[in-house]
Amino acid sequence: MIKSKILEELIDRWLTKVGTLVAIFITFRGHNAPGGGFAGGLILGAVFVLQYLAGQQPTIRRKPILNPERLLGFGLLLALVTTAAPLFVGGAPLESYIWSITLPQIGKVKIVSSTFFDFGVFFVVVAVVLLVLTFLGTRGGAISHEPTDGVG
Amino acid sequence: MVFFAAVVAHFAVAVLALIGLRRRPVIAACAGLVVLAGTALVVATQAIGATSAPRKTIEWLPLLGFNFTFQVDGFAVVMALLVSLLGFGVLAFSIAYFEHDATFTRFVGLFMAFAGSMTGLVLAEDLFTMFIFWELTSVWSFLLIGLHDKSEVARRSAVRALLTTGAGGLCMLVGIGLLQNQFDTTSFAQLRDLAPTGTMASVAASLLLLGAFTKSAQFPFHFWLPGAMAAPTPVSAYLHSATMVKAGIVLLARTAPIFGDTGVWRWWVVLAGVITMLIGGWRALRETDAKLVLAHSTVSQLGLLTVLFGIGSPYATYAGVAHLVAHAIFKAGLFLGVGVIDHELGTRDVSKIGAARRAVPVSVVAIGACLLSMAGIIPLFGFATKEKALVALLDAEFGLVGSIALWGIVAGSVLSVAYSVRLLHALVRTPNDSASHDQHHAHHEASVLMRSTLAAPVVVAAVVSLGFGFAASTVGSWLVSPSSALDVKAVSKLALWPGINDALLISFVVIAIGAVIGWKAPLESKLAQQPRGERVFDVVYDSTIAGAKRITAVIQPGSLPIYVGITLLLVSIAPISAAFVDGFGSLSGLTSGTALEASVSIIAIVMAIGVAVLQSRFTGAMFLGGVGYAIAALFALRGAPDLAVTQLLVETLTIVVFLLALRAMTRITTRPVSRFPQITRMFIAATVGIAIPLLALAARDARTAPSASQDYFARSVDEAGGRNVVNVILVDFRGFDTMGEIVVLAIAALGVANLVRAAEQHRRAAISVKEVAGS
Amino acid sequence: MSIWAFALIAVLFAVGSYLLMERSLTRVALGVGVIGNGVNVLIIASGSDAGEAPIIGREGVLADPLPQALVLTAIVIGFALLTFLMTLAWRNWTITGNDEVEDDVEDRMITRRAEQTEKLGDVPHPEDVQT
Amino acid sequence: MSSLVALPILIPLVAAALMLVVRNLFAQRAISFAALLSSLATATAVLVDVWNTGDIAVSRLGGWPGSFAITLVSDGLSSVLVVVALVVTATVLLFAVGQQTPDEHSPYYHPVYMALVAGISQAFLAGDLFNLFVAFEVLLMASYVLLTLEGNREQIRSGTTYVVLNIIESVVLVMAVGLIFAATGTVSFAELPERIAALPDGVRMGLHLLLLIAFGIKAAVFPLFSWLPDSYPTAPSSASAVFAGLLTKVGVYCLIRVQTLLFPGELSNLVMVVGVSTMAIGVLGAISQHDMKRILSFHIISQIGYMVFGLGIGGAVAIAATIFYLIHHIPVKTSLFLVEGIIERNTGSSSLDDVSGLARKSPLLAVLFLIPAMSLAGFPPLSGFLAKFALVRGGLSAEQYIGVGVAIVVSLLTLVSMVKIWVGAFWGEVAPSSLNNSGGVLRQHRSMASATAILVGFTLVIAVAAGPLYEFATRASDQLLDIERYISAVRSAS
Repeated sequence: MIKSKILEELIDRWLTKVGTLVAIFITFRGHNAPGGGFAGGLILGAVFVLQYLAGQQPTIRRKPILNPERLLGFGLLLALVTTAAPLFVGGAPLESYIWSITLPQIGKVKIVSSTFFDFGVFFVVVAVVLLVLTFLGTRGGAISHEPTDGVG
Repeated sequence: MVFFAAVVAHFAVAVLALIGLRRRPVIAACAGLVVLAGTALVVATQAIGATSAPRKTIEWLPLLGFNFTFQVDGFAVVMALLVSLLGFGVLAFSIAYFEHDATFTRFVGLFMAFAGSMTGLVLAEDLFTMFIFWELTSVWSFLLIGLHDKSEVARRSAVRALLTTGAGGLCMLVGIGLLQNQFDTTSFAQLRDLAPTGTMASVAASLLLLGAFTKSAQFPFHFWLPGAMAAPTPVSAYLHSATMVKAGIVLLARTAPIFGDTGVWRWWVVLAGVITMLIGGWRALRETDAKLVLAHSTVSQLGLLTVLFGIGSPYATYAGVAHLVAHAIFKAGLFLGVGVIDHELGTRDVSKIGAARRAVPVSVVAIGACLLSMAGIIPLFGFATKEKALVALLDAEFGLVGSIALWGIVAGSVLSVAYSVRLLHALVRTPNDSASHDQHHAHHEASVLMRSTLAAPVVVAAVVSLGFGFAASTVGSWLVSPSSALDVKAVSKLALWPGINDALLISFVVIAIGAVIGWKAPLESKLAQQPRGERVFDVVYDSTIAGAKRITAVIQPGSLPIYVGITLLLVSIAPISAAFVDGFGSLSGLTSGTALEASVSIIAIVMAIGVAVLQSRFTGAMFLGGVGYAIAALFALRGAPDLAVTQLLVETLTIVVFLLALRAMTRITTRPVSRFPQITRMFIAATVGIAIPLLALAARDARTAPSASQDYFARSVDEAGGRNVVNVILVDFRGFDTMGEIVVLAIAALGVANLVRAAEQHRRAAISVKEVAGS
Repeated sequence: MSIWAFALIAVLFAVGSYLLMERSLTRVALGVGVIGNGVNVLIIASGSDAGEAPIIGREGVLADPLPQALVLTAIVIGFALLTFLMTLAWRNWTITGNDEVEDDVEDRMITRRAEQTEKLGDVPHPEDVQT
Repeated sequence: MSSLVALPILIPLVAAALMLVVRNLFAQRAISFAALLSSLATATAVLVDVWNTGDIAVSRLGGWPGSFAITLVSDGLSSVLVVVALVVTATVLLFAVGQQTPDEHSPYYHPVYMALVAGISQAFLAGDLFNLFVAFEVLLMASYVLLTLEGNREQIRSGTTYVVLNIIESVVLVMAVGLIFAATGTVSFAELPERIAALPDGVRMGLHLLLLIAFGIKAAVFPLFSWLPDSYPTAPSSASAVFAGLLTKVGVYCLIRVQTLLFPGELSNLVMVVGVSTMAIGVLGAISQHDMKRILSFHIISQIGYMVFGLGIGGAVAIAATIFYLIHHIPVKTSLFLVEGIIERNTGSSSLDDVSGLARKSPLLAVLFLIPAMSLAGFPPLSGFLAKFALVRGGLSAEQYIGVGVAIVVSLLTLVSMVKIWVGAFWGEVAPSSLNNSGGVLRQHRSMASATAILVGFTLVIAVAAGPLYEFATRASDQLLDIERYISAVRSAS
């Protein structure tokens, strides 16, 4: 693993922050330009991979990410709720709604309901990367070949 | 409908016995007695004074013509009465017989289920309805033969019986299907009116006959019946002599008027019947177990009935009905009688049963009467019926078949007199060693009540045999309605003394010869081998299993690479066959492509070959990543930036996954040897590699319709609010795909987590085992 | 479809198939990766002509977005499969010490049994029937 | 009604997501049951509506008109299969909870199981080829995890076989979908029939064969079945019961769609030959085995052969018979595996060498086995008999005598192997290994037993209600053959 202090600092200070911002940006702009929840999630995932390779726990702003299984559930729920919500107002599943909101100073902003869906995707992808790193990486790495396979 | 209710009542008692009254089988048995007596009463009262035969259809699956149709005509009444009255007697007998036997619960339940099925069978006015009850009786018979399932013999005999009758049932099913297909009905009456002829009808008739022959143990399926004697005596007496084995006869009786004149029919029934009669008679003469003597005699008598019902002349049918009744009565009496002796002496060996004279004198006298009826000795009922059979066959004009039938029956009758007399001889003779009697007697210290319960049904059977003999003409008039239900012309009468005629003379000769043979026949003679039919069955069974194993061994080698190879080969066949149909794939659709595309593709190709050629797993993973990156570039070149980005990121993650997994798997150095020859694998790989892109090219060239993307372009901005159409498709137009995709991703991650957890748990378990072992 | 795409598809499918018939699970996983890439290229190459990115407002002929969307889904699913497969290989290693696929035990047994005919055994004569 | 169509997919998925957040075992069980029962309620509502009106219910995802976006289509066949699938999965869940090992062993059991259910429902409802592929992936991925739930040596070995072969299936399927898009420009079921019919013969046949191979692997037809008997027997019995009952049937369902909607009546001789050889080879495998789970696994293959045979015959009568067969077979097979699960739980073995005398020990268990076993062997008046006879009649009226002959022989051999299990496991001396708990076998596992009893009862209901059910199958089969109706239903639905 990478043991250099400088590198660690570099990853910690810059890569994480920049990466997170880029990921969110990519996710947001997806509807109109290349990008979207997938790409965004994968970029943040790549940041965590780098952190992992640097021998750190995946974190944002030095705080451990909440339990990746919960994050996974949350992402799925977000996507599903966006999918199912229109049913409650008599629409079809996944039907999208476009709201135009005028914000002070920024002006007219178009919000498409399917953006929430994209965010769900984003969280799922991030959670999956975290799960793989935690389990196959950290926990799996601690297990070696069992010579006594009578138990298995 | 009251009959249907009666059938249902049987099953209700069966369920009650098996589930509700498991601890009190005697109460269940009493309930069964009530139901059986009630059914007999209902049938009898309905029959008396009935001018027409009540008929009832219960719809089940009308679209396929599956309905329950019952008709209570004369024949059905006789059969139903036999079923319920004999059932009553046998069940009463069994209460004492099973006194100390834990299987009595099961017996009562299965017995009642059987009686219900049999009642349904005889009341059926429709092939399909009959078939349902037919198969049910097979199942109950299987379970009853195996009642004492700890005995290996019982288990095997049960299996033989079920598979044989099951096979016949399936043939019958096809026959029914053929008839239904052609004539759109399975009702006996309607089929009779349609008078089917032609090849289809012959095939259908033959298939039905196969069903009847297996069920009624006709040659060459006669072997299962003696084996079925592994069942307790009440089962043998009821199912395998008086009722179930008559099912085939009932089918013959019902279908002979339909198919009697289709060419093959008569030959089939006469040959099978005569051969069965002779084989059964011969074996009955040689067996040393009294119960098996009876079993083989049953086979032989069933042969006689097959000929009588199958040949299709009115008199023969009448004689058949009469003999069927006679046989049911004396054979049930005989089986129960042997059961009494067995219960008393603990043996059924014909050389020892003479001791029964002192132990159970009343029963022995009754058995003797039944034996005389079986031998056809005046004045018992068996005489009158067998006499009628001879007369009927002497009168019939069927040419060669008729003569075979007649002389076959004469020969068979000699044998049946002989084996009856042999048993009689065994009973009156003083046995060599009477020691066994006292020994067993101690074990069977049955109460007087129980003893008389055991003896009563036997005595009743004997008395009825005798009484019906003296009242032959009255009984004969009762039988007119049943036989004319089968064939309107089958009106005749019975007499105790028919006057001197050809038939009587033949009878005297038959009795004289038979008596001499029977008296002289050795009682100890032992048949060394297992019956040939059983052996044939076992050989067929064993070799089927062995053959199946051989085939399975080839087809299911258990090796994953082989399965993969077969699958891939098949995949390549799809495009190849397409090329054969359309002429070989034209490469004219290929363009040269840009230089950039070419170089990226070549990099990808080289990397891919590297993955295959390089042996190190680690390097392989790196090269796979290289392939992925090159393809990402290719996507970017083709106007797919989203794809390129995703591919790039996913490929990176893939490498990480490979690294994580391979990092742990350090010590693998050996290169596993495939069971596939290298050359085969290369051949399959090359075939797939060439075939697939050819199909892709052909598919590409076949496109004429516009892409569905037109709609996406048209609606993306205004209605979905996005300009990046790919993304809009992913989150909106086809968002449901994405939904599924993230679920797949999530589940895969859970799968990874689960496997790692499993590994941790196993490791912990292994460690604790070690600690325990260490301490 | 260009000749390069054609050749690439052919090689990816051939190499992928070759690797899939291996006994080593890691190699099988590599095969899955290669053949998965082959399928993706196949769909893009046969499903649409090359063009500009399908973003409304761009100049020129836009590529068909639908195959791209399909392949995007396929890529992610492929990743999920590979990840699971590699974990399976790893778990296999923790048990057996290698990543080979073993043959099915029961099938081998049937193969062995097929060589010696299995008899029901001598069936006793029904004389010794107990009632 | 169309708003309800998607719910049997969405409700289980929401439940799965919730259960990743809520990790309490009892809460998970409650959520699972609630999700399955509410899905069942909605699916039943759709079924009743489809039954009464004879219409095809269409749900358009995203609310887009026409057929360019994804649609979920619930016609007669789909709606009834979704209901049957939910009944079976709900009862098996009851069994699994009673068995306790799976969900206590892994916190992921419930979410993954829900995903499996969603995938199955989606596969039955998909009105779009690519969406069908995605549904397949969902159910396959879930099945990979369930199959290797305990992660022991046996499961890993057999799981590998299963995973690799099914990945190949996925590759073939997605390739076929891609090529079909290349040739036609669409993946919607409503657009495909017309465009496929216009393709040149060779391309059409190539694409058809690819789809048949992909779904043939899933349905486990000859010669693509080998993965099945090597993998199902080692799965946890609650998982293998669902796999045995449902997953292969998803493959059969897809084959039905391919043969009736996409490539109507094409290559039917091939399909028929495949069906006949599948039933024969499957049953030969079954009678060679000594292990109950393996016998039952080979029987899945054999029974699939019957359905594929019926499909190959084609025409309204045979397809109605196939549908009926499909419906009947799902609960029958599942309940047999559940009985086997109870036996294994009690005796620790599924080998006929180790187990015997169970009928004496637990008569009720014997009944629970005997009913589905005899149904499988085609004994009247059970549902299996009706299904088999309907197929035989279809074969006879199409004059496919060889096929019918094989079907009959196979039926007898099915009886042979069922009897083998019965004689081996239920008759004979009570084996010492099964003596370890002296109480009643079923009393200790009430919910396992009641789950099994519910399914056996369900098979009896199918037999009793065969009249209306067969009528429904006939109507569903007419619907399948009326392609125009399907197309216009999807295109014009609001």
